[in-house]
Amino acid sequence: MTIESKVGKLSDIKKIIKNGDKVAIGGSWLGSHPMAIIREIIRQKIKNLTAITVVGSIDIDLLIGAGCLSRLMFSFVSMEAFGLAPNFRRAIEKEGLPYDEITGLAVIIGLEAGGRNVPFLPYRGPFGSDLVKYRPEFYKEIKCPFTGEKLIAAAAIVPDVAIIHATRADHAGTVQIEGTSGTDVEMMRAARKRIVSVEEIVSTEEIMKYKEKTKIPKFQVDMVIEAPLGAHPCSCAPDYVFDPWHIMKYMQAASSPETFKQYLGEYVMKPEFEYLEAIGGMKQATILRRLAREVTFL
Amino acid sequence: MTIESKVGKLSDIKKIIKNGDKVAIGGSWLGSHPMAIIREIIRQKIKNLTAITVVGSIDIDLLIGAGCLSRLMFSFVSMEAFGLAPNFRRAIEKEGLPYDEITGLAVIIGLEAGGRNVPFLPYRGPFGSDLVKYRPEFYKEIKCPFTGEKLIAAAAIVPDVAIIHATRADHAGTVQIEGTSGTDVEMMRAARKRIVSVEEIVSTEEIMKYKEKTKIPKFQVDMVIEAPLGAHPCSCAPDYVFDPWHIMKYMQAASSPETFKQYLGEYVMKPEFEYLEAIGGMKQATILRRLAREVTFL
Amino acid sequence: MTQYAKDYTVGELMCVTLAREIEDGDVIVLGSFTPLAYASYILAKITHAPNSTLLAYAAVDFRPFQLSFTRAEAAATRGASLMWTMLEDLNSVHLKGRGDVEAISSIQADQYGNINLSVIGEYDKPMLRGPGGAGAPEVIKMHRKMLGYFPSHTPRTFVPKVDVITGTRYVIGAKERIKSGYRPGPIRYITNLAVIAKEEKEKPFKIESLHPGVTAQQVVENTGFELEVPKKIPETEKPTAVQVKLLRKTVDPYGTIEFDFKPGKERLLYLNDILQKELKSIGYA
Amino acid sequence: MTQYAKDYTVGELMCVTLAREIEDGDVIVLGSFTPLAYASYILAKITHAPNSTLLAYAAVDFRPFQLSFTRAEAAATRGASLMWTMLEDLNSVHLKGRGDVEAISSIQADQYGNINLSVIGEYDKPMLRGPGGAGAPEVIKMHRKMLGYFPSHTPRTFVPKVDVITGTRYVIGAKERIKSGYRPGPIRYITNLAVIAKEEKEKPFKIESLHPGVTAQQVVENTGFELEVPKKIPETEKPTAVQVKLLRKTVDPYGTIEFDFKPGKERLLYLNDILQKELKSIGYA
Repeated sequence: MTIESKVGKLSDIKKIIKNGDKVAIGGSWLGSHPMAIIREIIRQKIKNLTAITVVGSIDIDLLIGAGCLSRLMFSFVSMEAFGLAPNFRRAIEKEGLPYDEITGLAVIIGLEAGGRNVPFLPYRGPFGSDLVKYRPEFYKEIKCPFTGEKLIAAAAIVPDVAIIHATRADHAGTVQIEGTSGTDVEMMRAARKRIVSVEEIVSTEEIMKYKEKTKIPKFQVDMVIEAPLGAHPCSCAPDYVFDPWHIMKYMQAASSPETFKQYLGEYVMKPEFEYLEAIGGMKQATILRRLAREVTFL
Repeated sequence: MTIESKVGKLSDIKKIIKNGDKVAIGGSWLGSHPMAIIREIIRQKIKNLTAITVVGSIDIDLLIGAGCLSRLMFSFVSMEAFGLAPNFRRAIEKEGLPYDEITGLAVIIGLEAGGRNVPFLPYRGPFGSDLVKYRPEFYKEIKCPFTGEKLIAAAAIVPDVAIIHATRADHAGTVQIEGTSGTDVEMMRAARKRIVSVEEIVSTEEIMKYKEKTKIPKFQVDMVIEAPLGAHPCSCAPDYVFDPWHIMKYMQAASSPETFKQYLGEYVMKPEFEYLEAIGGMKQATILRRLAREVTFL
Repeated sequence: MTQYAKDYTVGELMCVTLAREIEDGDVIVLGSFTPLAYASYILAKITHAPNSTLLAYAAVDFRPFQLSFTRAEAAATRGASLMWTMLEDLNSVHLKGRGDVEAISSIQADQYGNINLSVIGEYDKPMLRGPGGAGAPEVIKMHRKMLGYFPSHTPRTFVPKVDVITGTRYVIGAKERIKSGYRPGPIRYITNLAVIAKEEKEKPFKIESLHPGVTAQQVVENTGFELEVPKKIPETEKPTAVQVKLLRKTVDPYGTIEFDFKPGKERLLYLNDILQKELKSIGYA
Repeated sequence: MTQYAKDYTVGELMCVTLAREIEDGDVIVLGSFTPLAYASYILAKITHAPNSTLLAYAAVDFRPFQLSFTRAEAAATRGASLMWTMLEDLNSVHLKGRGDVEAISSIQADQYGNINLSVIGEYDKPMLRGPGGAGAPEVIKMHRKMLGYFPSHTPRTFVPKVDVITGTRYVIGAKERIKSGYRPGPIRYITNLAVIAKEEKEKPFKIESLHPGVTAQQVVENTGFELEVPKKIPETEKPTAVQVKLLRKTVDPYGTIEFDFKPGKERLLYLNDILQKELKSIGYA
């Protein structure tokens, strides 16, 4: 008997992600989004996806701009200090992209419920928020059967696929996350299928050496893909920071559909290693890693 | 402004644990029970406690034998391969100790609910178990407001105090657990006050060096006590194994109330460092640590 | 051709039979420290199920280790790929029914798939207070297979109706299980006499195999409830020579799996003997 | 006697005013990367609140660090005492209302304690689609204090009624908060003009202090809802010389807190300038 390997290539993602799937996308703010997989989805022209994010940024904006989404579930999408997300705004303000804006804790607790195989979980939810009124299929008032207290039930969220980017994994799919984990772990528990891109694939011995860094057991992973700098232009803490120079370029490009199309051609519609060259190659990678190391404590 | 220290002595526990309190006791099976604190509770003659355990053993048996409990909540109490817990059996079979036998997941989820400040959480509970019938104050059937599905609501558990034993902590109360954590983390979240005994108190720098081992933030800890071998005769993995020789002696002693009284005098009713000498001092400690290191992988 | 062992104990037979229940890739929950079950899983992991995941204490997906009486927890912890709390365990495995197997034992088991780990006698005035069920009341319903092992197959253990239902399989037939969101799988008990199993709510436990030298009549007499007794009952597959050698030399050199089969007083002596060997292994005896 | 700074920017004044809201021992939630708020918390932590706990990204209780535009996440991660997922964060802090403060900003805020981060215009046909509220709709109710900071105090921001209630304080008065299981605390907004606060559901926001040189009239004119205007309004306490020096030399040498105050085009230039300094700090410019 042999040990099964779950290592795949970026081009293999279409074995798992299908047109029309509900895809939960890991990472948060400008951190640890699975950007190499996002770019591959665009290259493969996988369409009609419903994206699920808690705190999204360029991951969502790219997918929207490339026309991969037919629906979006989010609690927050923003380019942070760089401004609002241009394609996201345009698609909603001008093109009527259907979406479910769900409060942040309801998304997290909804994913938790999905992972626990219960149709809902109660909490002291966002009473008074209009979002509760607008999306009754995600919120219901419920009475505690012990105390009679009024709570909000958040509906379970069960993605077809979860995609995340992490620090490292072994061939069997045991995943370590050193930095910002967002809701990655909860997405992996809730989803039916899971793909993880990692900075590096290592031996199981290496995993065991720092087992406290392991966040996801192998039986919650279907495919592992090595993708160094795979979160770029987002950060993968504490290894590298987000790339502000590229994000400024992106903001410029995404300001109109025409320039965005050029951006896709120039950066996305080419093999991933060519992307890494296009954004500055080894030198840029070195700068982003160096910045992440040179921090000053007070 | 100065950094607050939460370091206390064993004798300080009575500042936090009061007669009549509901006390959640950490550890599981024969592992990581806060035995030094348990012995101190007996020394201090703190009484009428309600103990809450998921998977208890000698911690519960000692407290019952010493007359500290007026009620017990548990899902499992056993001396594992050494047999059933003698004082536990005697107290229930002969002396009518009141107790709530709650299924394991209901205790864990009840503590989770306590920590989340909700009066209940739903799950696919122990349908068909008589325990649900016997203790309706802990279980209610509930219908999912989205799907109509029938689930079981587990009632929140909010201990007055949680006591656990852990690997190390800093002065501020940041706690690392290297081995079996049982429901320690969940108890600490749910309880109103918390005491942690640790194998060693270290600097905050030491904590940060292996931050992935940290399981409890300082704001969830009210007192930290250094108690080396503080889980004895239980294990504190991976540092030392349980002490089978002492447990055999205990089983013998606990077989009758008279011999158990002798045991208390001989081992418990003396300062903790004298207890450590009585059980074999440095030599026994060395053996138990050595056994924990000498494991053979296949 | 498979070469079966000529010499094996009933403990070894049960251990190997349990190991054969493990399929490659299974998520295996170890629960309380029960040497026989631990030995089974480790044997499976180093032979036909290398992709299985072992869970014990806080340790996840740990390397298989040599069994000893004192060191299972330390070995699982040191060899783990991941550590989690009980809540993370629930969130990752149990609540979703992702566990495949966890062999339980109980004071009583009955024809309906109920087990009793609570009390013998009346609940409020018991003759014997048992340990309680820990998570079994919830998880035996959720695991793919409900496995039990019973070192002593008697009518006192296998009763028509347990005194207290600590836990129960609840949903039994394959169709019902799928409908309820659980994976289908049998209730299967491995005893010192035979293997009995139940796959439908309406049908009784059936004798699936008889251990070498045991008759159906013996099993029926030692079972307190009705059994389906097929005309032809296969013999339980014997341990192979390789399996027995692995158990004795590699997996369990201290002989911990025999512990459960020793009666009362002998047990303590046997344990002292094991512990003496453990001390010797670290140079302290 | 306290020596106040003679020279400070409105950003520095807001930053220090926010820092003064922090009490020693507080659990501080940092949320999105907003330089001004980050600088406030770090300033508080290295001065009067050393026992506070900082939470940002996955990092818990991290060492205070020198702010830069690119490195907040890396620094928080490297200096953390503990790392957790969003669910662990909820289970440890938010669901129980254990957080003391988290300064939020929003597109609109109204007299009822509602905030809008969703859309301007109609929800289904918006003029402007905002970022959304992330966890704010739930947690601003739970935090001890609901703090907000607004670099631009105008009637477009402070409206009578927000277009969409993304989130709301929900329970406002001290008594009601205690009854609902939350700790009492005000809604307090720090703007470029003043500090305004609301402590009772039935009472309007009140001008608590006016920044040096600002009149009550100015604040009233720039607020789209009714304000309580006390006869005597204190001046907002100025930053001390020490605080300003700490901000400029130690906490924020790149000047990231001014970022929010730069208009449109200037912003990009300012950012380029900061980034150039960051490159220089690692020898790449």
